[in-house]
Amino acid sequence: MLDTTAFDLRRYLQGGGHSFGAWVALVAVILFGVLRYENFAGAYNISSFLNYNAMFIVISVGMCFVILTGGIDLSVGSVAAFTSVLAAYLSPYGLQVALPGAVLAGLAIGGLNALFIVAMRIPPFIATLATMLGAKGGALVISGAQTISIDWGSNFTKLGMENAFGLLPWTIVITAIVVVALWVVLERTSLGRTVLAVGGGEDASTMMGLGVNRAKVFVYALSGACGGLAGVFLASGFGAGQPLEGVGWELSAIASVVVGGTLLTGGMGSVGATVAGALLLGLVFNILNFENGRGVISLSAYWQMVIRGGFLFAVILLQSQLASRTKGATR
Amino acid sequence: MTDLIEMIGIEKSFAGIRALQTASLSIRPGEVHAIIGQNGAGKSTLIKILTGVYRRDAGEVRMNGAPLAISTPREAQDAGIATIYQELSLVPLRSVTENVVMGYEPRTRLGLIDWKAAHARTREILARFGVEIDVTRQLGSYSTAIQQLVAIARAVSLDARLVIMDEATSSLDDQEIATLFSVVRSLKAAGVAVIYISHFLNELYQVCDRVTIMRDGRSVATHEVAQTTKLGLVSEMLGRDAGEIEAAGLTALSGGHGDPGEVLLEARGMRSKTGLRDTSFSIRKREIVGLGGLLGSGRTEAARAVFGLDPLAEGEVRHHSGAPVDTPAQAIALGMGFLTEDRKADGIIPHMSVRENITLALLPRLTRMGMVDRERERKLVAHYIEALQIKTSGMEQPIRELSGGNQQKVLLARWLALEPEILILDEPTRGVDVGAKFEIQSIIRKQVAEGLAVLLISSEFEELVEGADRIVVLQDGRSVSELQNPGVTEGALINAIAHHHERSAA
Amino acid sequence: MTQAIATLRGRFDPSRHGALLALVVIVLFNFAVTPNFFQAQTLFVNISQVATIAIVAMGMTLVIATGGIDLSVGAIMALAGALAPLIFLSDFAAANPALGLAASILVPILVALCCGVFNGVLVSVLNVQPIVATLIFFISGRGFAQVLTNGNLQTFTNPSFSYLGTGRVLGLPFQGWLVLLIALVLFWVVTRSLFGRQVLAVGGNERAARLAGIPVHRVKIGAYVICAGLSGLAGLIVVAINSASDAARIGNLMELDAIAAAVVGGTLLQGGRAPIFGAVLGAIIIQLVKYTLLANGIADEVALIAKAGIIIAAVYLQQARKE
Amino acid sequence: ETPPLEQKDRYKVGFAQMESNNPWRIAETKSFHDTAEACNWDLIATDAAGSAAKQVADVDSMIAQGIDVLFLPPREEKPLIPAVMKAKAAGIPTFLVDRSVDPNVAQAGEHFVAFLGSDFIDQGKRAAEWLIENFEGEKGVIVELEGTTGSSPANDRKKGFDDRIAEDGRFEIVASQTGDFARDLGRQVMETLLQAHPDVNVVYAHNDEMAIGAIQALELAGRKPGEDVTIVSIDGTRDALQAIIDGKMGVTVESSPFFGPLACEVMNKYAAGEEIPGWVQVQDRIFTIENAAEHIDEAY
Ligand SMILES: Nc1ncnc2c1ncn2[C@@H]1O[C@H](COP(=O)(O)OP(=O)(O)OP(=O)(O)O)[C@@H](O)[C@H]1O
Ligand SMILES: Nc1ncnc2c1ncn2[C@@H]1O[C@H](COP(=O)(O)OP(=O)(O)OP(=O)(O)O)[C@@H](O)[C@H]1O
Ligand SMILES: [Mg+2]
Ligand SMILES: [Mg+2]
Repeated sequence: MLDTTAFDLRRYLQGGGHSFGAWVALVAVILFGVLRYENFAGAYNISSFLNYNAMFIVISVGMCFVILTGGIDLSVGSVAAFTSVLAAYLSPYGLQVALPGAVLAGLAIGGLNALFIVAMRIPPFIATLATMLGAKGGALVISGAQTISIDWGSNFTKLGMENAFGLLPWTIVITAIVVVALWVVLERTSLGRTVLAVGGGEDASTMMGLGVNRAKVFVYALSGACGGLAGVFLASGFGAGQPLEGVGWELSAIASVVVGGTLLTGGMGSVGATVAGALLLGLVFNILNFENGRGVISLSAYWQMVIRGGFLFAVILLQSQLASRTKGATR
Repeated sequence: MTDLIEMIGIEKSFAGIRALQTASLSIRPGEVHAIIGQNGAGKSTLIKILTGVYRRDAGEVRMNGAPLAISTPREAQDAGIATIYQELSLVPLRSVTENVVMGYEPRTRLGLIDWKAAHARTREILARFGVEIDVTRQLGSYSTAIQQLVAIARAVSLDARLVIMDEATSSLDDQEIATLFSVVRSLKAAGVAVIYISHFLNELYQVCDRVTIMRDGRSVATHEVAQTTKLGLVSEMLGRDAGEIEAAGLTALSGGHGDPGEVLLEARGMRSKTGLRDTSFSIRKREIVGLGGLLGSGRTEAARAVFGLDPLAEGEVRHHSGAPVDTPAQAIALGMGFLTEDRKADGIIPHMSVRENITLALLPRLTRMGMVDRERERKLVAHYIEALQIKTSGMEQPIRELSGGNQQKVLLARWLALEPEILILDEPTRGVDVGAKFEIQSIIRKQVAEGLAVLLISSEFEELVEGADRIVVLQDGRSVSELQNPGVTEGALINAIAHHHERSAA
Repeated sequence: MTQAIATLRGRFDPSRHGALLALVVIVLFNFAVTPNFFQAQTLFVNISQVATIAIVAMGMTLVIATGGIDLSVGAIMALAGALAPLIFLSDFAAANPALGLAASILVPILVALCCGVFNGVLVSVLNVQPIVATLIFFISGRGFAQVLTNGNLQTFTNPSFSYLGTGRVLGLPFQGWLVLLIALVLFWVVTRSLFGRQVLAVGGNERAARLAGIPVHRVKIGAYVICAGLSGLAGLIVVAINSASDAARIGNLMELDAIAAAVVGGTLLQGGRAPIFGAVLGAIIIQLVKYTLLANGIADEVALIAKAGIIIAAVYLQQARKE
Repeated sequence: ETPPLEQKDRYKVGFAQMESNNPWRIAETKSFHDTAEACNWDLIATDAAGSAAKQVADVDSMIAQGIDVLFLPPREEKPLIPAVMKAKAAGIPTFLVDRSVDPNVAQAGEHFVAFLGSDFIDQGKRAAEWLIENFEGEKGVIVELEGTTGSSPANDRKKGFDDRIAEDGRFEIVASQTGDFARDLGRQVMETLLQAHPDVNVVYAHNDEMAIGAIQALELAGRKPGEDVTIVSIDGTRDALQAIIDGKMGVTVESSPFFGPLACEVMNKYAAGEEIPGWVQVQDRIFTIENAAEHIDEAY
């Protein structure tokens, strides 16, 4: 019998999934980058890398919750685009208005998803596909199909372009807080455990008397809100409300979640490993840029796509190898 | 004294098919109340209406005399009704602890889940059932029996006024059933009422106070258990004359013990990751070989290995043809069949019709040039529905709509239709009513007489002792002894299991 | 014949009524509102445009029926579409036109089939979750196609190849007949053949299917291979209509259209059902929505919102009928 | 006040391309690669796959690698401002290529050295002017095929054309829909619009790819592009010039992707301390039946 009170690193990192592979690959890729490229581990690269990837980490974590219930949310990218436009419009009133405004808008779209899925029983894939189209259309309509300038005079730009306490960008600090909070929710609250149970067996969860619908509403609303936060990061860090952004973000979020070892069918997975997955996928771009900069071989954009696919393949293989060796330990 | 629960004139139809008509039930506080009835009589449906899984079409439910409005299982739990459903309703991907405490987790002062306390509580509750396992592991990694015990543990820990057990003992062995009964008695002593649904009539006499008999969606009678006879109950259940039933007898596996033929399959020194350490046995033509043992002794694992489902680390399975058995497809091609113990996970294809479920394994043989011969398929299916008396609205009804026992019959038909040489039956009569059990057993016996070889796994010692020609006793993944019929008694079997158990424990 | 119709009717899936209803509503709306809707040319335009979505959606339906999903269809279309002109524009094809033409159809489809094998092996043997397994090709497949063509647009004039996209048989576009043929064959496969039954069983309960001796790996690979092959064919059709192949664009966002068509047509995403004609119906609905919005001059951004609403409505209708 | 550039033998040059999904962009990237050799550049080329945010991140990774000069075709006017600002903060002179950034926030000579390129609005306007001059019918019924919804070339080319054409009473734009700058979509949209508006006799496409798609749609519907329908477009690709020679297309306004040599020249001047105008204008030619045959060999 295992002593569960002892600190078991592997189990801790896995959080109950098959997520060890993501951490192994992450460490390997970082080592590769540090050893191969000058300036890779420089402060500028680290902070700009994290600043850009904060958006993806946030939506990936939201996506993780959705996937844990066995659902999927294709609308996150469009939600981010929509809320970035909204945030840009609100930016003259300052961060204190624009941030909550955009997050609430994301929450509302997430709520709409929940309505379709829970009340109208539309499959998540289709419901969120529709909101993906709808939010994109909405973003174009309210922006008049233009990018919307933010107010450079207000404190709104501080979020995406300045460092907290002169150390790390504010986006990273906020992301870290969100990740830790959601980790606590998943691991230590009844709601979080219900999310996992719903993914593990919806009927069974109903019969166990768990709040299945509540959990579903929660995850879609959460994912929407995360999309909203990503939209704020986008507007504030990239200077404008951008109705055309967010294309394909849902797939990279899904990939991050899965690379993090979460089962797409739900019921098992971890927040921490999802972050690892998101970082890992982001690092591929970063490394490709550095590789091009070394000038030995110049990779065309097409080869880069091939390499990214191949990399995903490698991580997935590693994942499945490790998964077959570590038998799922949970709480 | 007012009844704790009163259900009057309950009606329920599914897509036009009547499941319940004028069913009623009354439960007194602190009594153990049995519900019995044939497969498909409506027992589970009645329970699910009480606990809010289904909505009733008509009728009335009262609790302590007041009308009870429950529309979700959660509300039932909040009203003090804890239920163990027939189809296990747990989350196999999550840990044992979570499955026990989910929804009622102990909290720290910060309002967060206190996992240490949760694990401790779970261990303590399970200890009452004699189960000592790693509660942090996934529930799904444990056997059906353990899962069933976990479900019971959860229900019992909910502080309910009424605990409902829908065929909760179907995968338990005698020892665990005894433990369960002591828990039931202590619940009763604490004033908790228990609804107990089971096809094992013997059990009723051990713990139940009253019994309600259901037939074709109706409650036909309620008696004090002490005033009934087993025969009387059966005749009311089946709606047939008692004398007629007496003449036929109740267990049909016995008989036979004839002259077995040549060895068809031999397992030698099997060892596997799944828990087999050194298991050997052989199966001969015209013979039923029983596998006996306690839960976790490796019976299911032995069957899986023989059928080519789990790879062997050591040892071998030798089919008389000399061909290897590495995959189920090969096993089936060699004339083997395997009726699994977990009907929901390993057996039925829920969306598919009864017809498609029956011919699933046989299909390649019904196919000519890639095309299924539907004429033959229908004839065959009609034959088996008739022969096994499967209660269905037609061969196109989706199997998920059938009652548990009838699903079991469909799965048996799936394998019988193959006209196999060797049939592995893992708990073949689990959840099957007395009448159907009799039918199933006699079908098996008949097939054996015609040359079929059977490997029988059953937690019901009676079935094993009366049915098997030979019983191989397993202990911790090892075959430790073999008992030869005729001459085996339940006592002798228990002795053999216990004897070795003590020796290995020492 | 009457028997065939009877079985068709018997097979008629009640959950498809929602989709049919949606179709009728859209057609009636068009009669009332869209200028020149009631014209043969409208029919031709729609048939030629719906063909690729319908073909891919049918393959997708099979994959979904096994409990999977295939995001790589668009990338496979691009790959096949990029290969074909490479072949018939080569020196070899210049020397042997007939052989070159045959090769330019067969080789791309063969390559597509190989992609399907890759997807299928990943999903079944290596047990990778379908969305991610096919995401690999989704990302890199188009890259391969662009590497092959160096990113260049390939334009050509080759009437016999273009027949795939522009030919007419009995006055109707060739690819429309192709859709009908494929639908009939797949319908037969799903309802009558061993393979079809096995696909549904694997999607319905994989563990049980394996225990019943069904070669689960082979069945899954088969479904992905068929889907990939059909995607390859769709890629060829796109190239043939345009007399040009642009690896960056062929089949863009096709995966979403195909999945939406399959689901609108009554496929359950959790597997176990494969309404082939439903998928065609779903594709037609999606095409008509597109047509209606365009022909009535609805701005792109508003059209997106309208499309969202229509998808929700169509699936909801179908859902409501099923209860 | 832009950061100075010291004169060196070799420069580490960053080129942050926005996307590689159309022939024009591919030709532009190729032009930079071809120039690198001649101009003594160590070129770092990235590809943002159509995302403005990724383009900023790409610029970031170039800054981290310590480039000397940045050439940036900003995908969007406003979202790329942070990239310009960051490069300036890192002491890297930036040249914008083919599109510019929001002049209200960032100015040439202040935040970036110069903008090299033409004017999308002007391109649309010139297409309109050609049409006004050369249209012979009584009434011009126009279908407009727009580029990617919300993208700046689509917005500008629409504005330039629509404003100018409105001044002539003969013309009416009966439908304007997006074809996403792609041939296949251009064809599908044209097929549909042709059904709804059979009286169309002018097609204005925001790029040549869509124009070619429209020609195919017209031919499939039995119409005669060039005769009963006049096609006007922008870019100057090889296929478009061929169509002009074949008489199927009226005009295409050049929008040259070959920025490499110009970039090299301007950069060297800047390093030498010469004054660079804020807008290094590129002279776009206009291709018609008169000159298409001469230029088809230079086209991409
Ligand atoms: N969801 C459903 N849809 C359609 N029919 C159903 C459904 N659930 C139950 N039935 C039908 O209702 C009848 C009663 O089923 P029920 O499960 O209550 O029987 P039971 O007495 O519990 O049988 P068993 O002893 O086999 O468990 C059966 O005929 C069954 O086919
Ligand atoms: N009472 C128990 N205490 C601890 N572990 C158990 C107990 N019962 C079963 N297990 C575990 O469950 C695993 C699976 O055994 P399983 O019950 O499937 O074997 P079996 O002999 O086929 O029993 P059955 O068919 O009656 O369920 C065993 O390897 C064992 O580790
Ligand atoms: Mg029951
Ligand atoms: Mg067992």
